[in-house]
Amino acid sequence: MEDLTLQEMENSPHDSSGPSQSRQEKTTNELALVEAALYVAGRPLTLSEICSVLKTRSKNKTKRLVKMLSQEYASRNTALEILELKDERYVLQLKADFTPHVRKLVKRPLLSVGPLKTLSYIALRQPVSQKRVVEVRGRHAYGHIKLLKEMGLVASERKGRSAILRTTDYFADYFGLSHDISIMKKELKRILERDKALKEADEG
Amino acid sequence: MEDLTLQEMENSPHDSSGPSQSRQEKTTNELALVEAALYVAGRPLTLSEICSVLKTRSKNKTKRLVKMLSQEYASRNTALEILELKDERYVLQLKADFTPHVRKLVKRPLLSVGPLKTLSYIALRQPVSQKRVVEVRGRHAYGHIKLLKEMGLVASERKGRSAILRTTDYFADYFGLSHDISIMKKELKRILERDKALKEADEG
Amino acid sequence: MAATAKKPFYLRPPWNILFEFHKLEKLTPWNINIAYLLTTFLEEMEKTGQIDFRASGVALDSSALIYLMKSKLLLKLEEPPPPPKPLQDFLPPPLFLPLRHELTSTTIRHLLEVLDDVLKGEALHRTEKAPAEPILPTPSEVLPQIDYYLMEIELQMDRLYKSLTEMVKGAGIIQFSTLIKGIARLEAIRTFILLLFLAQEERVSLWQDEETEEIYITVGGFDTARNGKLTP
Repeated sequence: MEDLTLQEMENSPHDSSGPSQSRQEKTTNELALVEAALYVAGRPLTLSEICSVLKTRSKNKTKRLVKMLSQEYASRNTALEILELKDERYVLQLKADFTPHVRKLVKRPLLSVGPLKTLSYIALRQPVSQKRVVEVRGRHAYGHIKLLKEMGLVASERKGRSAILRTTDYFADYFGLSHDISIMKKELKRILERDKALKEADEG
Repeated sequence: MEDLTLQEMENSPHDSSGPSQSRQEKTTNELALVEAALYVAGRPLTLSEICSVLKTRSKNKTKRLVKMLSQEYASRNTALEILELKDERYVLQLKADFTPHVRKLVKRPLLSVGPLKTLSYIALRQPVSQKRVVEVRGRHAYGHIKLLKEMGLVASERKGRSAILRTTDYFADYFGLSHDISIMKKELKRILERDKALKEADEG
Repeated sequence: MAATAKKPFYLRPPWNILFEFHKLEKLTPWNINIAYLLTTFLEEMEKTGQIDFRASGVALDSSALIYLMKSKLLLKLEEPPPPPKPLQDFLPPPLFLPLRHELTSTTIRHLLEVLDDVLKGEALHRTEKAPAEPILPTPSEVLPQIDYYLMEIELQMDRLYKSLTEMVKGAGIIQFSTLIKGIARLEAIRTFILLLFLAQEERVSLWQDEETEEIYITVGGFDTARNGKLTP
């Protein structure tokens, strides 16, 4: 229904057959909006997030646009690709083959050391109370937690009088970890132990 | 030598003088490498930086490739643009028109409107005393100035008992503006007018 | 003179302020000492023997109203003073920085490298206990000097109910004045409160004669008024 209305809207109100030029222009603009969203987010976006940028409620329409854009990217043979992840999430990213060639240009860390420490603690101990994080990390952790929440890496939920912290799907996506917290924690511990063993072997 | 080969390829794809298919493939790959470099850097890259990614010493070749890519972007009517800044530097960024629509998706701690207004005031009135900025923008401007200095967008120098503020070269580079303050101010006015018009169009 | 003498004490100053709302509006709430008014009101009531629960209710309601007026005033006073007017100058619109995607260099390895450090810090603190239920302070901390009588209200209610059952045997009904005959004023008030609790649980029914102001008590859901016996 909504699609229909939208299509009607796209057509000139004066002409029922519709000047295809303006329709095409509108689609071009919508594709560019999807591209803009994926580009600046730099992370997988859900269909609803893209819908909100397009100011539409039609998930079908949005899905169609993302697929069109994704095909366009594929046909251009560019360094970038638009992938569909599970749960109808989409990401614009550099094709893996190109990473080694341009890695040296990447200089900015995601976070400075302080907030990164706080993040790593939350990741390993989640779900963990804010109070506990502050106990272990010190009072400056309040600022870190605020930043981590603003960046969408950590989410908090109130439980009685305390806030319980956990990492977000964005965090998992960024580090390539499982969205399932118990699996994620196991993955983290495994890497941690392997690193430790490697380090000891190196030192021994 | 290398430049010549490339030109031949571009001008006469059907020319039987060489295996044009593989040459074209090479160019496509090189264009993708430039794109990859600009995409991951998120900042203006110098010609030499792009050269190093392409593993070539020929600045002319690199320049031509960047220009080709930039034209391709322009012709595609995308949300992204590749701009040439001063001193042969190039940047890939979102076209300003799209900013208002996708700002909310950016997870990096961006400057909020308050500090951006203070930045805008400093940029247009520079060199300007900190006292004056606080008088005009209110006491919260102290925090803004601290933040802008931390981000390297604004620098201050002491002059007697007051601090004089001005924007940095990094600021000029970020926006692709002239380092000459009087020229920069004219350019800024143009940008601000365009932003204003865009905002009005968006709200209207 | 004679008319004034008949008026209940609380319609005289200073207590009249609690019963004449139109006067309240003309006064500054800060000038009203609620604690003083209520204490003297109760003292006076005890002294004159004019125990009137409706008057007490109105007095309580008015005190709450005055308290509310004071709080509102307090909130008004707490509003920050308007900020000094900024200097007039052309204020350009915010300068939005161009949005550029930038790959960040932090990897999972970095995350785990710093974790080692953090875990050392954690060892200094004992492990987090399972989120325990908040420990509530004992009632004596929260409610100083609470009447032991009130703590045992259920017990008292049962006691009163038992004696009422005894008293209404035969007649099925008893007057409040009979019930409190010969007992101290405070005890009378407590008995009345217990009756209200019992009535709420529908263990007794209460009915007041509008003319004599006598309160009639029946035990159980037996509604005398509806049976026509005491219909006014």
